[in-house]
Formats: sequence, C-alpha cells, structure tokens
Amino acid sequence: MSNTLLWYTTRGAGAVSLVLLSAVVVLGILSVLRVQSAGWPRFLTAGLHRNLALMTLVFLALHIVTAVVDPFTHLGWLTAVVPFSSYYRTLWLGLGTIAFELLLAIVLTSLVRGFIGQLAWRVVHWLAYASWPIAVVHGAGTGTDAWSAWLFTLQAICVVAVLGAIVYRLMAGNRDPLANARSSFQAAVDRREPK
Amino acid sequence: METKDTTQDRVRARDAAMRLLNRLTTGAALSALIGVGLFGAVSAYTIPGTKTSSTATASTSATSSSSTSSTSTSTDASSGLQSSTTPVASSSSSGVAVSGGS
Amino acid sequence: MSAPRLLAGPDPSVGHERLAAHVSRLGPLPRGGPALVDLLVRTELTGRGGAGFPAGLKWRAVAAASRGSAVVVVNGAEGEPHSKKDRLLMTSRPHLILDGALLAAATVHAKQVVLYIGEQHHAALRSMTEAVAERTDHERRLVRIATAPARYVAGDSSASVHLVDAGIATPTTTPPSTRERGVGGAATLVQNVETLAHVALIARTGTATGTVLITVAGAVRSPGVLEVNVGTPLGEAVQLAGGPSEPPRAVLLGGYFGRWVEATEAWPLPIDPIALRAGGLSLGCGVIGVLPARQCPVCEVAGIMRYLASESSAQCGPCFFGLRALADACTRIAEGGTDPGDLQRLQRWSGEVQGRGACKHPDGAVMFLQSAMKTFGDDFAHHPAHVRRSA
Amino acid sequence: MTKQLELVVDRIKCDGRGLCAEILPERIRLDSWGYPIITPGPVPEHLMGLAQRAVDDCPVLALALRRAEVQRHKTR
Repeated sequence: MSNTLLWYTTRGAGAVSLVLLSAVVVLGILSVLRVQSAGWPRFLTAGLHRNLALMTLVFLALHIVTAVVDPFTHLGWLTAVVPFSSYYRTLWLGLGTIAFELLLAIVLTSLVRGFIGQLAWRVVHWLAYASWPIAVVHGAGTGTDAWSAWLFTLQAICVVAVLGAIVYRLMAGNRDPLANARSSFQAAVDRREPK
Repeated sequence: METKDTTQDRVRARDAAMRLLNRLTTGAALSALIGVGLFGAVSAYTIPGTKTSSTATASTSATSSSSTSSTSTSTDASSGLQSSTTPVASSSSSGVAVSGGS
Repeated sequence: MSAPRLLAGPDPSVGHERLAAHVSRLGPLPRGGPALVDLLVRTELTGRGGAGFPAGLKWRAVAAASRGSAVVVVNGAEGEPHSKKDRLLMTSRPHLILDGALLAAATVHAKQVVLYIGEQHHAALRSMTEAVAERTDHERRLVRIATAPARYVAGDSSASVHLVDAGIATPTTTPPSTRERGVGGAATLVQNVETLAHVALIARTGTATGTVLITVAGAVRSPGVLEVNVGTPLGEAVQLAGGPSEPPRAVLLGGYFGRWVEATEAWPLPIDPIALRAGGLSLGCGVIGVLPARQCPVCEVAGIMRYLASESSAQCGPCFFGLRALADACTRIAEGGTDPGDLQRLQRWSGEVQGRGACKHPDGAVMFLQSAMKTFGDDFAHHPAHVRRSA
Repeated sequence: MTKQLELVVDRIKCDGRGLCAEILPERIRLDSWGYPIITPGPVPEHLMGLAQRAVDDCPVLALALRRAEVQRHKTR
C-alpha cells in the first residue's frame, strides 16, 4: 500500500468520522427530545444513533490505524493511546487521542448499560458533550490544510448542526412530562438532614 | 387519545421502520466509504506543493470527484492560505498523516 | 369479654400510660420467637394499617430472610385523613406498641427498631419519645424515631423504608418487597402500630385479642375512636358513636382506599377484617365514614378523587396522569352534570390505571371510585348540572 | 423445559418514551398517557428477538425480561 494512499485515507476517514460523530450527537439530542412523526418512530432515531455511533468507531479506527502504520510518521501506537505523547503537534494530536478515548468510553458503557446501571451510563454519556468539541478542535487545529475551504465548510456544517440541536434541546426543556410534578413532590417529602 | 390503529397496523409500521433503519444504516455506511475516498482525494488536490506523485496514486478516485466545481474552488482558496506552510510541507507530511483531517 | 383490650386500663384521654403502670397492669414482656409466629398465625391477626396482610406470615417471611440483621419499622404515619386510632394508641398506650415492636425485633432477629411517626402527630411523637426514654438502656439503643411527612403515600411500607434509608418518603419499586430488602438492604418488617399492640397482648395471653380499633367519622353525633369486638355489627358501632346525626345515605368502609356501602346494607355488616374480606369488602385502616343523605355522593367522591390524585407521588405516569384524569372527569360530572362520554372514560381509565403503579396508590383510588360508581350508579348516571349545595 | 421469560416494566423508571410499544406492538401498547401496558405472561419464542431489542432500546432501562412467574393465575 502506498504511503500517500495511507495518508489520504487518514484524512478522508478523519473527515468522515467528524461528520458521523456530529450526526450521532444530533440524533442523540433528537432522541432526548422525543422527536417522531408518521413513518419515523422514536426507535428509528435511537437505532440510527446507535448504528452510526458504532460506524464512527469503525472509521475512527481506520483513521488511527492508517495514521499509525504510515511509515512516514514514526509515531507508533503509543500516540494513539496516550494523549500528548506525540513528538509532533503534541497538542492537536493529544486532543484527538482524548476525543477518541472519551468516545470509546461512551460506546463501551452503552454496550454494557444493563450491568453498570442507568446512572453511571448517563454520567459517562454526558462526556459526549466533551468528546465532540475536542474532536472538532483536533480537526481544526491539525493538518496543513485545516483551513482549506472544503474542510472548513464541512466543519462549519457539523458545528452549526450540533450547536443548533443543543440550543433546541436547551429551549425545549425537560421532555419528561412527570419531571416537574415529581420533583416538587419529592421536595415536599424530603426529610434529609441539611448538611 | 384513543388508539385507532390495530396491532396489525402497528406491526406493519414497525416492520417498515425497521427496513428504513437498515436502509439508512447501509446508505450511511456506503456514503461514509465514498466519503473517505472523496475527502482523501480532495485533500490530495488541495495540499499544495507536496507529493505531486501522490496525486497520481489517488487519481482513480480523484478524477471522479474532481468534476465537482467546489473542489476546484477550494483548491484555490487553500493554496492561497497554505502558502506560508509550504516550506514545512516536506517535514510535516509525516505529521499530517497522523493528524490529517479528523 | 375475657380477653384484655388495647384500651383497657386508664382512660386514654389522660395520656400516656407510664411503664410502671403498664407492667403492673399487664405483667412483664414475654419472649419472642418462632412460637410467637405460630401463635400469630393461629390467632389470625391481620395487619391494621390497611392492607390487612396476615401478621404471622409476614413475620415468618422476614425471620426467614433476616440473617440476624433485620429491621422493624413501626408504622405510625397515619396519613389517612379521617383515621385517628393510631394516634390515640400512640398517645395513650405507647408501651403496648413498644412491647409489640420489641417482640417483633426478637422474633425476626432485628438489630434496629424504627418508630415511623407522622410528623404532624405532635402528641404521639412526644408520648412515644417519653416511652422510649423509660425503657432499659439495651432497648433504648435498639429504638430510634423517624418522622413521616404528612402525605398519604408516606404510609406505604416502601415509602417508610425509603425515608429511613434516604430521607425521602416516596414509594419505591417492588419487588423486591421490603420484607426481603428494606432498610439498608436488610429484611424489614413494616407493621402498623395497632397490629403491634395486639401482638403485645396476644403474646401475654396466648389468645386472640378479639378486638379492633375503628374511627367513626362523618355524620355521627360523637365521632372518634372505638375499640369494638371483632364481629360487632357496623350499625352497633355507629350507635356507640352516638348514632347518625342526620339521615344517613351510605358508609365509606376502610377509608379512602375503602368501599362504599348503602347505609341499610352496611348496618348488619360484621366489623371483622377476615369476614369483610371474604365478602369483597375491607376494613382497611378501620375508618367508618357515614355520608348523610343530604350530601351529594358524586360531589363527595369527586372531592376525594381530587385529593387522591394530588397525593400521587408523580413517580409513575399511569398513577399521576390517570388519577388526575379520573378526578377531572368526576369533577366535570359533579359540576357540569352527567356526560355519557365521561362515564365511559371513567370506566376505561380505571382499567388503564389499576395495577400500574409501583405502590398500591392508584389501585386503592380506582377501587374506591369503582365502588362509588357501583353504589351510587344512579347518582352518577343522572347528576344534574351546576348543583350548588348550601351545606 | 424452555425458559419462559416475561416483560416487566419498572413503573418509576419509565418515563413514557414509548419505544417499547413501537418495537413490540404484539405485546406492548400505550395507555392514554403514553405509558406502556404489557400483555402479561411469557413472551412467545418468535418474539424474543424483538422483546430483547425493546429491552435494550429503552432509553431509561425501565424494561426487563424476567423469568415468568410460576403462579398460574394472573392477578391482572
């Protein structure tokens, strides 16, 4: 396999991973918002969210493996595992490693959600809001052509989509119809000692 | 409030949505694969100076994508922006390979 | 009347019977153990908190799951709006309750006894606190007091365990039942105060007490708590409470989770937890509420349904939304007159709510409504619009 | 004897997202307020895959497959 082909594959897979990850985040938010319509049941959003998340891992693996095995890099596998261990572009590559590891944690905990329990799963899942921006910064900060028009456009689309979804979520409030009544009742019967 | 749909209707809707989910997932996977080729090729064209020979390597996929006009305009834009980084290109090619475009 | 009664001894109105008087009147506390469980099973003592579960079976289950670290929760929350008998017992016979609790602790191998008392029952809290202080060091170390919020569901056994554990008196999902996994994960016996007082007497005499505490409320001349022999006709109990203060229409038997019975059918009913259960009724928490003929039953039912809906802890959707929908439909009929659509909705929603909560709150409310619609069928079917009662 | 599993829902955890009823309408329907009503009894073998999927896809982990109660009479 040609080195240059590896190099282009790394970049292509990286760009695709960012698009997929952004789509996964948007779908996750749409799930929480209980979006549905005729012909689009809620489990479709959830199923797509899960399938695309697994797909993101596949393309990230492609991104990382092609980068590491590229003989020009001399980076070694350590860079893929330990953040900020790279001699080159320490910060930007380190962010990429962190984003990947957070995502891996999110996916792995989701696969064993039944064992670790809903609360632990939720806490880890909130890391999505850390993983995604770190990945964006990694993509924007690294690469000689990071600010080339096509990548910039791609990143802009992803950022707008996710930020839009986040704003929508914040404005929509809690979609659990019981949330308010439940918390006010609990406040009424809460006899915990004030600490 | 009343559920007019029979169980049969809801089973049909479920099956249709399951098929849609499979189609969307397959479509996403294919698009992603094509995307890797496309973005790889685009990046090959947009990186100035380095690896003129590499363009030929990627040309099979690149030729198909180069027909899009946006690619050619982005080439101009990036080459303008990248001019300052050009001297580093030869040494950075290895680094770029790791970090490139995620 | 051979067997001793719960309220024998000094007049309950004078307050808490001191430990010395209690011991000299009834003798020392016998030992707990498997024999006591057999005795409770034989005497067919049932829980007096409302559910009416056989005490002996419950003790046996907790003892089996105990592993030496069980907990006894003495349920004196008494959140039922018209019930007063648990309070009267706590303020007048605290040592009878403590005796029963200590017997339970010894029998199920408990290392902790929690007195769970409604925080609005100030006199009961004071009396129980003083009674604990009169006990031996060993007993005092075993017992502690936790206050229950003044809410209907706070009396649920899982809510009492949740309060003791986490400080929040909301019911939790069962199974696991509190008998298997209660306070701190240990097997827990949650037992009503009256039930434990009966145990204290049964353990001493070896026979059933043969009495039951009831609260007669509503349209009677002197409403209040009575101790009657099991089997006493309901009409006789109402006479003991001074008799109806005006022509009666119906009786609500067992409190807000209870059943409505037309007055004429109610008078011959025996006040006997087991016999009533066999007849599809329930003594529940012992409340006997007399509804006067002058009052509109539909309006009364609508008011109680609104109360029960507001007392949902809003943890389970079917209970919270279902009871609200049922209460709203009752209120529409009460205020706007009968609408056949609402009658149908009451039936359909009742079916959708029943059995679909973590605790029995929705079930109790639906049973109450179902019995009301059966007993007051004509009133529901022909309720006029905009009734303004000058009562 | 094959293992008999039945669907149970934790009423307190359930917040009425409704995915389970979409995935397994054969056994689960929603009440007037969007909360699942589950057909009692063991899940037939040919629906086990979908039942497991409904369990896995519940966003709040409120649905579970438990060994069916031995008792023959159903209270409800």
